[in-house]
Amino acid sequence: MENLIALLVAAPLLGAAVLLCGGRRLDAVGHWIGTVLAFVSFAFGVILFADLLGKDAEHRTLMQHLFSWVPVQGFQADVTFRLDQLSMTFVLLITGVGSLIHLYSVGYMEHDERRRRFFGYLNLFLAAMLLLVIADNYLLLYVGWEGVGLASYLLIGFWQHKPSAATAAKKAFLVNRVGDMGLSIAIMLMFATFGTFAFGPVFGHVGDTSEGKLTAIALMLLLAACGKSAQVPLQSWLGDAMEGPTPVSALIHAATMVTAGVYLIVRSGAIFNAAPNAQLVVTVVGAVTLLFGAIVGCAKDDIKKALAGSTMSQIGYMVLAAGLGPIGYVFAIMHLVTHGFFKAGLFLGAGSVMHGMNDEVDMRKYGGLRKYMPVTFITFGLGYLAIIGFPGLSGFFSKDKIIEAAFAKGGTEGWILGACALLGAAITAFYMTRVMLMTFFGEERWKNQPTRSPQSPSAEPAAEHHGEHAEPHPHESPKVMTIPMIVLAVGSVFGGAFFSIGDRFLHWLEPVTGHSEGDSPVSAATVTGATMVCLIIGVGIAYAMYGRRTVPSVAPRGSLLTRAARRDLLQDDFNHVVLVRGGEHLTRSLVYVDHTLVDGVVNGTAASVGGLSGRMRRLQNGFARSYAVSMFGGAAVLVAATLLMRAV
Amino acid sequence: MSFPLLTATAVLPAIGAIATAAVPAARRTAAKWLALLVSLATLALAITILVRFDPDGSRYQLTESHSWIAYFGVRYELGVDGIAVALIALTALLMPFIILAGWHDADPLETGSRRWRPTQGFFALILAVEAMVIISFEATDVFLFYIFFEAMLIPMYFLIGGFGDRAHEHGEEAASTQRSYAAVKFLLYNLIGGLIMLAAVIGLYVVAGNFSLQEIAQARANGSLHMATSTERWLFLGFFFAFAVKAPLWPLHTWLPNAMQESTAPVAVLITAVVDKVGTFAMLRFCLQLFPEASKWATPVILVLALISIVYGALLAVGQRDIKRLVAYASISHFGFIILGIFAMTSQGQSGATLYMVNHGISTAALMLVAGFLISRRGSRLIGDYGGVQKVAPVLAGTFLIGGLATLSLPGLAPFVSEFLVLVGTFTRYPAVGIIATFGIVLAALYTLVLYQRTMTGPVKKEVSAMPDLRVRELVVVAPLIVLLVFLGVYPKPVTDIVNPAVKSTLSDVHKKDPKPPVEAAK
Amino acid sequence: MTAQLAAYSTSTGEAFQFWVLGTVAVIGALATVFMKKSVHSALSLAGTMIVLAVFYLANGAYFLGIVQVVVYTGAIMMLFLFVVMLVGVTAADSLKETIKGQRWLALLCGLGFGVLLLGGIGNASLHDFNGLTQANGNGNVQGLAALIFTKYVFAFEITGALLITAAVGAMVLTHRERTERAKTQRELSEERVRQGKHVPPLPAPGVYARHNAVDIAGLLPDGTPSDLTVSKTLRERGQIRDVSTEALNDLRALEQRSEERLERTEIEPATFKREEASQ
Amino acid sequence: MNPVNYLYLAALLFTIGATGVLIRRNAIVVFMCIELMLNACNLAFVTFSRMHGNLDGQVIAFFTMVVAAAEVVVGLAIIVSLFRSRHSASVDDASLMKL
Repeated sequence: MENLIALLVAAPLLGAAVLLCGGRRLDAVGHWIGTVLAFVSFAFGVILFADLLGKDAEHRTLMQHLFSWVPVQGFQADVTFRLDQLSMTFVLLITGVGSLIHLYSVGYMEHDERRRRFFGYLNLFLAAMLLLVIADNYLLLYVGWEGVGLASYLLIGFWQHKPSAATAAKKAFLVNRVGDMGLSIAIMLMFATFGTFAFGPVFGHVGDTSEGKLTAIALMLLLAACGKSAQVPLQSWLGDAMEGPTPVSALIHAATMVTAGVYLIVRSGAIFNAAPNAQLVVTVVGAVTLLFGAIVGCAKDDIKKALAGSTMSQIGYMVLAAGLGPIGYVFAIMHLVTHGFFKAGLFLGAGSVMHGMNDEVDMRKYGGLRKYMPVTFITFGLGYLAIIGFPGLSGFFSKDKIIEAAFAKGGTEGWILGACALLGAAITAFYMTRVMLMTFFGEERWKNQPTRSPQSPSAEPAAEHHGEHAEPHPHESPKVMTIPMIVLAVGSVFGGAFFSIGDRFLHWLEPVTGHSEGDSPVSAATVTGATMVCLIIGVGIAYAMYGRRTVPSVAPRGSLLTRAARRDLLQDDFNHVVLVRGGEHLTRSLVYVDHTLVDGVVNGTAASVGGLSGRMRRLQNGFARSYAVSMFGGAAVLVAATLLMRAV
Repeated sequence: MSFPLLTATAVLPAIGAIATAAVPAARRTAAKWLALLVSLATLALAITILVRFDPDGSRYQLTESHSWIAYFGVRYELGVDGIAVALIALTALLMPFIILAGWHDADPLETGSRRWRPTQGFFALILAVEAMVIISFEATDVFLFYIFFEAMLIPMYFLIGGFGDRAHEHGEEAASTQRSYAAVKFLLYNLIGGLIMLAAVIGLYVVAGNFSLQEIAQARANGSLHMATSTERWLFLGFFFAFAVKAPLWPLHTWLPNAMQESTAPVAVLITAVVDKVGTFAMLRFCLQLFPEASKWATPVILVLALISIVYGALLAVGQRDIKRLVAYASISHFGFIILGIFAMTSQGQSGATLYMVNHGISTAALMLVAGFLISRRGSRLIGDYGGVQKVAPVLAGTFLIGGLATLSLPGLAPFVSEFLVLVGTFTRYPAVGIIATFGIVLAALYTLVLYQRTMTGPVKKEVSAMPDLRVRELVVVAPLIVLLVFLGVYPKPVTDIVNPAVKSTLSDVHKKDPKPPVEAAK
Repeated sequence: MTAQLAAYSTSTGEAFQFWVLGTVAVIGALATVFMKKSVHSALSLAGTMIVLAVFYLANGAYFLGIVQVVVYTGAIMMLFLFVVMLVGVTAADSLKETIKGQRWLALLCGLGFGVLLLGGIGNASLHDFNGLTQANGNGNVQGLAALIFTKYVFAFEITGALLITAAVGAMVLTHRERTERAKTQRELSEERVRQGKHVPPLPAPGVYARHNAVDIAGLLPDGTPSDLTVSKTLRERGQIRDVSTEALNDLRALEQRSEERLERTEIEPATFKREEASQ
Repeated sequence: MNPVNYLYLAALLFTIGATGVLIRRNAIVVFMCIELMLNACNLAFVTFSRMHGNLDGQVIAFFTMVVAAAEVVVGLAIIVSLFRSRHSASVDDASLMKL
């Protein structure tokens, strides 16, 4: 049974290889190959899941040792897979959602002549992501970690002819690289401390080392997590990442990859538990990002960017939970899974809307679409209810638990964190309602005006086939696209309930992550109540602003905060001024230095030698007689020398 | 006396060079094929060495020893340890690709220019370089090594100065002047280094009385040959300077960008992937074995210089406008990593460094050769002249991207393993140095991706709109390299197994042990 | 009998001869160097060589002495003179130095070298003179021949080859192949007509009965000489003798005498001077 | 009188010749000075042969003469052709060795 684990990765990897090396002859069937292989991988996942369920809770860990990867004296890195409950959860999420989105893409990318390559990249992503979650040591995890980074780079920049896309891709990869630096330093620290970086031994010996070292390791891991999961201060890439095709945004930048950071923290729970300071930092990062993302989400008119903001903030919730230690690990993962469902659903819905609206992304040019694309409307609506935590839907359960846990941290920070979480819930409700209203309700602002507003030029080749500047005629998307949306909607409706009724999810994960009930100063009921209140407030405000009044199709100037939020709270400007400009100046001056100083010294000596010889050249005046004189003088000197020799 | 395998491996390309040069001018193609066949035969011999070499056997194997200049005690002594075997294999492996990639680089120019490119000469010189490089990897006699270490410069000089890119933005005249400047610069730098080394070699002879690496090393080890501290340090500096110029180490690096920029892509690969390796290899074999104490004494300075090389090279690479210069500065950064690994004096560091030499050879070859194909299509080396190539020539762009990813050492590709080993090896002994060096990987991503974005993505420039995709010959060159990159990235064990014992004995020469982790968690 | 004496010390006769002729030789050498005209240099060199020939004889090298006279003074020096003639006898080159400091350097080196050389000979131990008595026993020439054709035969052959080569080389260097056909008289005359100057043939030189040498310019009606009448080579070397004045002076002298005869009034004597001749 | 004086004379002549070579510009005169030097050598040779009482010195002197003859022939030929090409026999005019 263990041997199946490798096949989880192998299937999509094979797909990637075949599709990317296959050449044009596979264009016709490429997308189906990719999709089938994704489903195959999912099937393996299910089989393994069944196998795990067969075992009793303590022995639900499958190990597979493939081969010794990098053996150098003390440094032993093996290719070993570990499949326990935590990995299993992710495997199912990744392969499940992944397969659905493959299916969706078949329709969405229909008109793209490079569809084959798109599926190749998607498969590559699946393989890397699976490798990430089933790796048994940090170095192998690092491979998957960078692998998903590469895949997301390729997919964000899939429409490379758009400079914006290429830039966004580069930005994403670079910011991630900064995070990866953290990961690699963490691995080095582990090796220097433990002499190994395999999960088992490291976690086993956490007790034997100083807290300082552990804190350092933990912070480095956190840096990595921030990079991958778009947490403050490394969040700036996620918004731009929406340049990629919508399925990519759904799969990579909502459901799976961006949650890798959470996985890393939860997986390294043993280390974090032993480093409380680091945990505090984690929670702070989570809380800040939670609010940050939410605020950004409120200001964006680009539907995908708004959703991106919400993703950021939802992951903030997870990180916050993960930072709470054993109290929160399980809920972090749970929220991660449910979020995977509804956020993927929302993105697919958004994609479907764009598909029907000539790839218009500006919500101010939507409106009243509910009667034109009913399926999309319903699925999107369910996702919406789920994310704002409408009672009974999945978001309600998972988010509520996290807020409880936040309060349960105890002490002042418990209160602060809890407050942040509540506030976040309110804002979430606000901006999601805003999205919902602006898209599906109100009067139809897209009537009698050409879409494709110049400031958001989305050159998705899909668009080039229906006329560019024609007035859009919204239509429902094909079955191949709607079915995945429906499935995900179902998941987002019942997932939460299914998990938390009887604490199924808790019992499932506990053996890996451990769990402890913190003593919450406020009862669960109060928390739930508070959440409901926030929810209502948020929805109410949103309705007042966007449901009652008509939405202007050109964005009003807005308050200072709004304008800042539209610019991602000036994060990018900061980066631009400090990093980019500074870097450019630095490199330019260095180039100058290299040319003048380092090289100049050498050339200077060369020049001086040249000058000297030039002066020497004057002696060669070309007159045979003066040469003769020197010759004669030389002869005289020789005679003198010989005589002296004789004399001595 | 068994079959002198090592001699054969070095002599075969030498004979090949002469034969190629002797091919009549009209039969150009014949010369090319001859050169290719010779390089393949050499590869076969190198593989035989690889097979015959027993990692767990004695340190130096397949040794040959004949008296040469008895008066000076100079002997013709050959022998290979794991490190040398790996590098010989690399050299022999790259040669066929270099020759194949340079297939048309030396054809006589039909249009305009009066400069006649002697094709035979081009390939003969390449083979000559191969012969000399291989023998300097094999030589265990300091004098013998020195001779070929220096002789290498002559064919390289003609390769750099004689053959440049077909087209040049400032026209043929400017091109030739810049070429000769680069060639002379290359020659001067390395000659000066070599002269200083010669002084050190003579000094060594005065102190030790013979040139045999093994004898001297043994004598040093068992204390029968005692050197005054100052003497040892001076000799070490003499040797190290030459190797640092060749490597090249900051601030002795400025010859490399010019040389790589002006020479054709295959020659550039020859410089950075093959010839420069002799420098780093020699640090490992001669500096550490002959002068262990001095090496330890000099370590701090060298580490700092290596760090500067890493960051500085990367930053300059970001600032370049010329594709080849960019690659050159990237190589400088990578050589910084190699030297860092060597002088970290840990088994991870040195195994990593050796592995790095091999991987860097392959990855740079892949990137540079593809860049060469690109340049030969557009006739310009300036990054700004490209754009949107990805849409026109996807395969070319893809291979270029893979080469770039290898250069930024993406996990799963070969360079990652070596780079990480070097970093870990450095970190365990000098944490601060390790962390600073880690910034190199971010910068690497920066310059690689900027290069890719500016050349390959974005709207299609009209100059490149008619650009043909990779031809079969070019694909034959690139594909194997990429396969190799992936394979060594996933399964580097074969190489490490060969290298590890050699590294272990080198470390024992300098009396260094890996630092023990405080917590013994490794089973 | 000279041979006997030549053995150890030298006769007073030889001493006397040495001091006299030695002085001559040195003077000749100096003259060779410092004479303005190369002809004079050549002649003084010849003198020195003859002196040396005598010294050879005195030193018992009879064969060499003769050879010296015959070959050097006879052949080589003649060769020199011949070339000097070719280049121009009267062409005197100034001894003014053009290269800065050359002369002083030269004199310094020469002085130093000479002093060193003399000093070297001075403190070399050269006392035992075993003369050429038995060496020249059966004739100096035979002795030389014996050596040349046995011991030095190889060198001898080589020098033979050298001589031949030299001869050929000289020919190669000096002989000039005519590249284009020489112009016939007709063509020349046509050319003259076409150019329109000197249409008639050039006037002949030496129009006087008294001097009809080629280097005397014919006189124009006004008594001034015309260089055209002298051949080109001489003109280039500036070797034109001008007799116009003396002709006029003669005329005047004639008139004067006739005046005296006829007791006419004094006429001023012949004091015609031509303003500086055209050269 | 001691025959060594011949050697002194030879030395003197040689020096004079050498100096002449250096200070004269006229190629022919330079040549003559060289001949003078050769003759000085010959005198020395002859004297030496008298000293050592064998004829080898004279043989050498004889060879010297032959070589001198050859040299003069070629040299004069050169001078003549030089004079033809650039109507002067001055060695300074042929100063083409300057860069």
